[in-house]
Amino acid sequence: GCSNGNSSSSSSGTTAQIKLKSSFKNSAATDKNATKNGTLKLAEVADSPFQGISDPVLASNAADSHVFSPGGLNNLFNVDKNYKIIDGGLANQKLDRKAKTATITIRSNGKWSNGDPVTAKDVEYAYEVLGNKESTTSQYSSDFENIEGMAAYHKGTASTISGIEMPDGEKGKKVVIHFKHMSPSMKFSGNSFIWGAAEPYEYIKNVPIAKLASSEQIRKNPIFTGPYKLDKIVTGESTSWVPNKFYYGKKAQIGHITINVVSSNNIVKAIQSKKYDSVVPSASGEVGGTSYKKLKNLKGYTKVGQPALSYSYFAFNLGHFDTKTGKNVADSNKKMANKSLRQAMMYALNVDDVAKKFGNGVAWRGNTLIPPVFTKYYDKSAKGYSLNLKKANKLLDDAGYKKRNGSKWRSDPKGKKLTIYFGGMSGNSITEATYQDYLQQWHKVGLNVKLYGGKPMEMNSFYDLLQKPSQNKIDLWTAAWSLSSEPSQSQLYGETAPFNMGHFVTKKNTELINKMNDSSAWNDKTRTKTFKQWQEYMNDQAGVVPEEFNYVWQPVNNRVKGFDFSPANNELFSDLTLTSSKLK
Amino acid sequence: METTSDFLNIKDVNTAFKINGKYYDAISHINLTVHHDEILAIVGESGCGKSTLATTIMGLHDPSETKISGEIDFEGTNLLKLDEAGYNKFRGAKIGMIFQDPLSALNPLKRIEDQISEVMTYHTKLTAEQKHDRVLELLKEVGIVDPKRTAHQFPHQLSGGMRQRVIIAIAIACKPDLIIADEPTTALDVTIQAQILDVLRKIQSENHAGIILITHDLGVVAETADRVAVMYAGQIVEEGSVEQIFNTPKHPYTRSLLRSMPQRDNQNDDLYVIQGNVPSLQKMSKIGDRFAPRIPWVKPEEHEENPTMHEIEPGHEVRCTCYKNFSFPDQVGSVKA
Amino acid sequence: MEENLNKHSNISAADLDRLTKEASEEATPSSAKIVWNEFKADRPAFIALFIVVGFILFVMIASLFINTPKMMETNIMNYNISPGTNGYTLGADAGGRSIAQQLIVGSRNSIGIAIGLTIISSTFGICWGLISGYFSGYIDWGMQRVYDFMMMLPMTMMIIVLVTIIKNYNAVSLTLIFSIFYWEGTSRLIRSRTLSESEKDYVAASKTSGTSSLKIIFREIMPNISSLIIVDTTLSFAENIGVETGLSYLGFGLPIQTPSLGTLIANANDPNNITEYWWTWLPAALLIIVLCLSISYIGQVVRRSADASQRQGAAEQ
Amino acid sequence: MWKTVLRRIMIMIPEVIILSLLVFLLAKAMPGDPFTGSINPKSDPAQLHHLMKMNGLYDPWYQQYWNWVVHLFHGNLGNSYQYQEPVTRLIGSRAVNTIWLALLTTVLTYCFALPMGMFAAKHEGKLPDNIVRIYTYVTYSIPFFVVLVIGIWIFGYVLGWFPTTGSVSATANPGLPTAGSHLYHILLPSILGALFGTVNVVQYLRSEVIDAKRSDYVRTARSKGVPEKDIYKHHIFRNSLLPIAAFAGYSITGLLNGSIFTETVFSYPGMGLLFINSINYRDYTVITALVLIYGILNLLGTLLSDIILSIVDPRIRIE
Amino acid sequence: MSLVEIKNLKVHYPIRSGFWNRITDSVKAVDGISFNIEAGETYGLVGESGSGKSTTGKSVVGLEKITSGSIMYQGKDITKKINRKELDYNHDVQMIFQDSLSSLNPRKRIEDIIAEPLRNFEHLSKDEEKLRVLQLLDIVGLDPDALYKYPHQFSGGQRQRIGVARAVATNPKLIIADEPVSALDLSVQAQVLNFMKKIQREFGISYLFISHDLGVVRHMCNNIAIMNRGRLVEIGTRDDIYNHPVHIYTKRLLAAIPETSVNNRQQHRANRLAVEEVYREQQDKYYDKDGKAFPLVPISPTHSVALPKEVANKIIKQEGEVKA
Ligand SMILES: Nc1ncnc2c1ncn2[C@@H]1O[C@H](COP(=O)(O)OP(=O)(O)OP(=O)(O)O)[C@@H](O)[C@H]1O
Ligand SMILES: Nc1ncnc2c1ncn2[C@@H]1O[C@H](COP(=O)(O)OP(=O)(O)OP(=O)(O)O)[C@@H](O)[C@H]1O
Ligand SMILES: [Mg+2]
Ligand SMILES: [Mg+2]
Repeated sequence: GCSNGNSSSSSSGTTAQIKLKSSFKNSAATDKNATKNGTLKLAEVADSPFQGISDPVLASNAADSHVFSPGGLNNLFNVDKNYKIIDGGLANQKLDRKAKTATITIRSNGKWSNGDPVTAKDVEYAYEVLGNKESTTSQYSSDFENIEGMAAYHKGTASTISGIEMPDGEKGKKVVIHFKHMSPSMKFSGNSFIWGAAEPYEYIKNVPIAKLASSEQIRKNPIFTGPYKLDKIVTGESTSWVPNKFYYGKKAQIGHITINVVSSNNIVKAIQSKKYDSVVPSASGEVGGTSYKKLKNLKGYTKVGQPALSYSYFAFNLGHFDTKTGKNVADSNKKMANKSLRQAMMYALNVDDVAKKFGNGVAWRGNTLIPPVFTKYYDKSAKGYSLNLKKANKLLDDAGYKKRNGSKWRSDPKGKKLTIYFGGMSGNSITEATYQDYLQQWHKVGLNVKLYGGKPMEMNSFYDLLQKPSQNKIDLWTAAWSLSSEPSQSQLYGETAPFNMGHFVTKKNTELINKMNDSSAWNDKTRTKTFKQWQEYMNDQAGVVPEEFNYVWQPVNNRVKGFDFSPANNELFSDLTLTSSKLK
Repeated sequence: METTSDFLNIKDVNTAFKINGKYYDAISHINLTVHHDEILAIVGESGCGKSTLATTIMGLHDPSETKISGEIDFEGTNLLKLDEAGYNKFRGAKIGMIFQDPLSALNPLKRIEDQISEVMTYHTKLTAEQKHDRVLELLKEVGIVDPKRTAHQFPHQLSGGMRQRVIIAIAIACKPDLIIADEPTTALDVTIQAQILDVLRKIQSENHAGIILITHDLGVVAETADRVAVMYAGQIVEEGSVEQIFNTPKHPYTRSLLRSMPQRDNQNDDLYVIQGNVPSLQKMSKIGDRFAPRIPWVKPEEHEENPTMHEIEPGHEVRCTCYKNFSFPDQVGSVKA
Repeated sequence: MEENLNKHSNISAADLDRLTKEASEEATPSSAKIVWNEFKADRPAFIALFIVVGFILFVMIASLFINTPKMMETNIMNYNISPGTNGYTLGADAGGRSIAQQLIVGSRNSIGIAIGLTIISSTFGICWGLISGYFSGYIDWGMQRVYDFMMMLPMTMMIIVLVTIIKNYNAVSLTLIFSIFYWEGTSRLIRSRTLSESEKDYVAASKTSGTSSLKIIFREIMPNISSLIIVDTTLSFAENIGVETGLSYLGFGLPIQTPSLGTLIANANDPNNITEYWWTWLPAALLIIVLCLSISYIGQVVRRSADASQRQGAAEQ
Repeated sequence: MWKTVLRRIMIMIPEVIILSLLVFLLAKAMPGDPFTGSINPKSDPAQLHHLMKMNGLYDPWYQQYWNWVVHLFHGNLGNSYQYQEPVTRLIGSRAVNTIWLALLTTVLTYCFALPMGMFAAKHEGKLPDNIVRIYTYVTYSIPFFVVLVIGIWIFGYVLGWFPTTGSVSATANPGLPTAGSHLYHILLPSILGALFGTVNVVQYLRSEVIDAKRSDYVRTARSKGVPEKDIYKHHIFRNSLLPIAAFAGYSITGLLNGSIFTETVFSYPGMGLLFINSINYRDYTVITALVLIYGILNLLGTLLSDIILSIVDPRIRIE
Repeated sequence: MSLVEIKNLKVHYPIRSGFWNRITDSVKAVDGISFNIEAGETYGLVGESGSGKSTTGKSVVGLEKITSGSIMYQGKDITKKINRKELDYNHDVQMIFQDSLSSLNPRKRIEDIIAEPLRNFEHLSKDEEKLRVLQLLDIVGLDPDALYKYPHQFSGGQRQRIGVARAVATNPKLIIADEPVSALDLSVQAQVLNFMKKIQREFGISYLFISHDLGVVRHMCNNIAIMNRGRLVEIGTRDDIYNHPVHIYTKRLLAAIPETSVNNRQQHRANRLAVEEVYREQQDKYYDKDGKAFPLVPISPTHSVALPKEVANKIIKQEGEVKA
């Protein structure tokens, strides 16, 4: 999944004020008849019609992966609660550090929903689609060139990927991938080296890869490997599903599942008027914190939730991107280069209050850059930045940011006027209210912070500006990331990461980030330690500071039984049954 | 059928319009009779109530905006007592009407044939075919050269004269006894005017209808009418045969009108000008001679207090007594204009 | 020439003052006065006029006493506070900002935009229509092609595209963008009336009197379509208030920091606000309705009085 | 007549070209690019650049425009960046929805407006007329989207009578049920749109009828002895309805404008909603195509009106 | 030298059609007419509706774009705009319109209406101008209190007199009167006609008097031109036209005038029908193949008729015989 960052999350205290379970173990008995003949109605919250690209390689939008989720998204691997790949899924994976290979073995009864077996070629073909020069995917990244021969294939100089081997032939069940070097992140789902899904080669082989995204096979009649198969699709609006009898795992029980797109403006009303059993279960969160307040007391629904993969953050503009070397460079003469200034600004904020007010308990102040969903790596003890005006003032005073010549505002240590431009994307009224609140807080410590352009920016313009190799218009901003289930930080804050839009680079940071994936990281304990160290370092440096964490939560109608959307549940859709034919 | 029986008797008719909540008489105390086989011309200046009289006979006034009193006796029926449906039995069937503006009087979106046959639909039991034949017949009767083609055309495709002929065709479609023609030729050229008047006269003699011809053109009256009623400010001031009116006009107004016409014999003289203006409805005096203000040199005592019609010879009636010693100032030479 | 006249006229220079005075005593009231009388006679219209003028004045004056940046500061503790509490007469919005104050400033902004838009688009549209209607030939042909083109433009879409292009647009640039598109209707109306007006003989008379084209257009023809202009302007004023609102609703109008009736109504974007926090949008919606109703009512009265004077003219002819 | 139509169409061509160039340039001038929105930690900016290059987005504008025009002549409006689908197909599927919505709205508009306008005019100045006039005042004054929002809230959510999203139910069986479901989905937005769209028609019809009532040909009809109700039927209504027919074409502009709001509120996947989405995603090809299509539809609307009018009115019938 | 000499004047209105909207045809509103207006005389232009009378009149004042031909005034062709400017032509030539209401700007007070030409041509002080307007009102017989009234507050005759006042304000040499009385009632018509004659006597103005009412024309004009389908069919003095009409069209027109002499109306009618009959029969003789009237041929010093040469010669001979 991905988020365009537009949904700046909203938020609460140092930790969540509520505790939600990730499952709803309904005590009512399953109504066999209702389950067999009934329809589970799910909503997909999206403000635009979904695009309808069922192929996970080509999809670029969360809505697509959501509306096709009952089909299982052709996922190869089962995971545990830390998103670590475990055996038991459609395929198992074995890493060989010495030989620098990953071996993927497909289970013998793995079948597509049209009855075709899942073959080695299906696994291999995913890489072909991904790396093809003509491919329209946006999922390809240079990380994949870690696979032998991928670079050549991507350039178009080779017609196959030499590093991917099918020892039992295309129809076999085994795939061996040869890497240039191995990374500990390969153990986790969502890493950027091993693609976690298969492509139905036989079914789509006649479609040129460039045309795949618009082909009938992908749009109209896609096939899947999951518990349900697609029954009908109304482009952009809805999908409906029936049990897939070829599914290798636990058999699906509900006769129909429908997924309808509902706009974010309407979702609360739609749930309140009991049009839907729930929203599509997902890790990125369908209903936000504001809705929680409105839905928490809704009769007939139970709330389930788990910490989100996403978080919002503040980032400072600290350097530029050198397009020649492809590296981020820190500039010591940037306005925000002073660490005390940055810390002071963070101490001046009342994120706790804001989160409490608007987060309704499902959002709270983030205390570190790794969100709590990564139970293993998350540094619970990190303090983060809570409101402390005194400290903020002191920091500023000590660093030489003083009010001079009777001015209302502090000037910089050299005595020059200091105006800081803050950037944020437009969103709902709460987003904007929050920005105003932040500005007020900064004004309280005497910092002349202004909203860049006088108002929140439209998303496109915002990223357009931030992605320039060098910009001096916005000094700090707030936005949000949705993380992959593999929490390596190199793509966000690494020295060469183009998404490191604040250009925060230090030796220590580079070192720590590299360490997250070097050979030492094969040892889970070491890796955990590295993560903790990095979090501590980042918090101290305040180059990028977390704003809020939040729960992914959703209301589930009480007629639904067996709902559990924790990552460790690999049979989410198969488990579901209904206890009555009507919504409760 | 040489009856001269009067089939239309208008007795003491008043029509008042509501203007700003008050009623004002547009025509007052009109008495008129129309006979078969005659053309009765009504002349008078613009605004004197000619059209009002016509539409009163046709019952075309909005009852909520007008007040009508008196009696219009048409072949034994008092038209003013009829309801809408009753009136419709007469309109189109027994009374036909011809309007002034031939373009706007025809429905622009209907073919000529439909507009003519419509009137037959309501008053005859003719079949569609018969109606079609009758339409062609009528068009021929009013002098249209190519009836077939014309029947199929729309009003805008016809010239003014042709349109007026079509309207006449509509008016005579059901052979009415009475045809009211309200300024049928004002919008037309002289040559066409002459033709239209010929058609009217022909129809009158063929159908033995009575025609009320409303006009302000004295020449038309002189050429066409059998009898003439001269109206001034809502009243009839003089009535008589054409000869009586043109040869021995009595009422000062009639005489003034005739004198103000450019004629062969006054080519180089100034024309006579009637002083003052026709009073507007609201300013019309209720009592006394309405024409008196325009002949100020006539002494008040020569006027009647409540002018009535005086029959001075058979069929020739004049309102008020002021006609008796009337002479124009320049002829007297004493009164300054 | 002068002797010529003097010879034939009994009036000499000495009589001038007396006669002028006599004439002015008999003078007919001007059309402005007729309209005013019409208003005085029509009570609801008078009330509507009173509401509109009074409201605009109130808003203009009251907003002077409101510190807008201060007003727009968030006070998150008063998030969506309901009317009547904490001294918020009309409650507060999600930012804890007083709705009442925003209404005042917002009305000023919205009315300002509407007035600006009306002035710019009407002035331009009227001139364009007059010129295009008066002149025939290539000028008119060219100007009509522009109409055709404008007619083709999908307005809302074009405005949205333009709004997204201009990075830091504000009330002024927004007004200008709107103006690009909203002159056309007025202009067409004016043109067709000008066309028929130009055919009247008084225009020919002016031409033969040696009056220049521009003078004929603006001094002769324009006063004759003034009632149309007034009516159209009032109606488009009412309409223009709605223009900005709709775009704000779609998210392409004024930024929230610049309160307007549009941004306030945009609160209704969220269905929850519709029911739960109705005070965030309903007063603005009602205000627009009342305002637009009043203005269009005034437009009707003006139209009627214009008609009446025509009727009066017709009756006396 | 067809000659005239053809000529009108020929005149349209330069207008469409100017519009296309204008829109193309404006779209390009918008900040951001089609891939700005898809940044997330997993996507590789290098790949995004690769995609940009592949799609020719780094070419100079005239090159891009030229390519676009060349493709256009092959009936190819390009690919949507967001939907990765040919624009023609994408818009085609949305256009169907918008057209149905517009069609029903138009039908309902006339269903509401005709009786209203005629009734009001027939009873000019009386109670029914005043009611209709108040109705038109009010609908004229309330912004359209407010009506939509209140409508969907009351009838969609509180009363639950109508669906609130989408164009068809996901579970409807093929055939009649699907068609029914489509109809059901556009009913509420159409009714709301129609309530709104009536204003112009009602006002126009009312004044037409009043004019017709006072016209000379109606007086002629009266003098023919045509009963009052037939006068209304054959003369007044007929004559005032004909010009109304031409409104259908002109109303296209209004419908298209309205579709942007209606589809947004009802999450109805038509062209209007597609436009708003495409704006947010900088989907140039779609934006350009939509503006162009709307422009051409506007043109065709006026053309249609003129044709209807010329067919219906013998006075301006083009020979 | 005549005051105005019109030579072979043509005014064609283009009809555009076809694919490229090109001029495919034209309405020949005025199709080659020539006549001269002498100073101080009233020249009558008569013809049925649509025959091109107004177009001719408008061309003479310069309101119409001329297709070809010339209109000479003081030795210059005033169909050219520069010459009009140079001569201050509109100062010397004015127009009175048929519809008095529409020719007076309803939004202007009488003072401004009458003063309009003064403001354009003579630069008077405010008082002078007012005095002049008052004098003009006096001349046309209106009270000074008309000064601040609007056109609709006057009767048709009064309005027409205001139109005249405006026309004479600049003391013009020629006034084009396009059906100045057709819209008026008899009594009012008389008033205006008298008045126009009076002005002419006093100021020595020439009129081009356009009308379709032959009675009025006879009353007003010394010289008359009969127009038919854009061409002249007969010109001559009043006597020539009314007493010795030659062209069939003229005869027909004259015969159609209703007579007020009731006593011989039968006779008049019979006469008219006879003329009508002749007209129907002989029509072709008087028009060429295209239905156009022939060029004018003088049959006496004052009298010209549109006839083929031979016919004209025959008539001239006959006349000569009669005289002899
Ligand atoms: N519907 C009406 N409401 C009020 N006044 C009316 C109405 N119809 C006519 N009048 C007035 O009644 C008077 C007589 O009008 P009418 O039309 O009968 O005159 P007319 O003799 O036919 O004049 P014209 O020769 O101009 O046709 C006029 O003063 C006119 O203004
Ligand atoms: N602007 C124009 N465009 C096209 N044709 C015109 C135009 N003006 C006049 N005509 C045509 O020119 C011819 C002469 O018109 P004109 O107005 O001169 O006639 P007229 O003799 O004054 O008629 P009337 O007695 O009706 O006033 C008519 O056939 C008319 O249709
Ligand atoms: Mg009349
Ligand atoms: Mg004319």
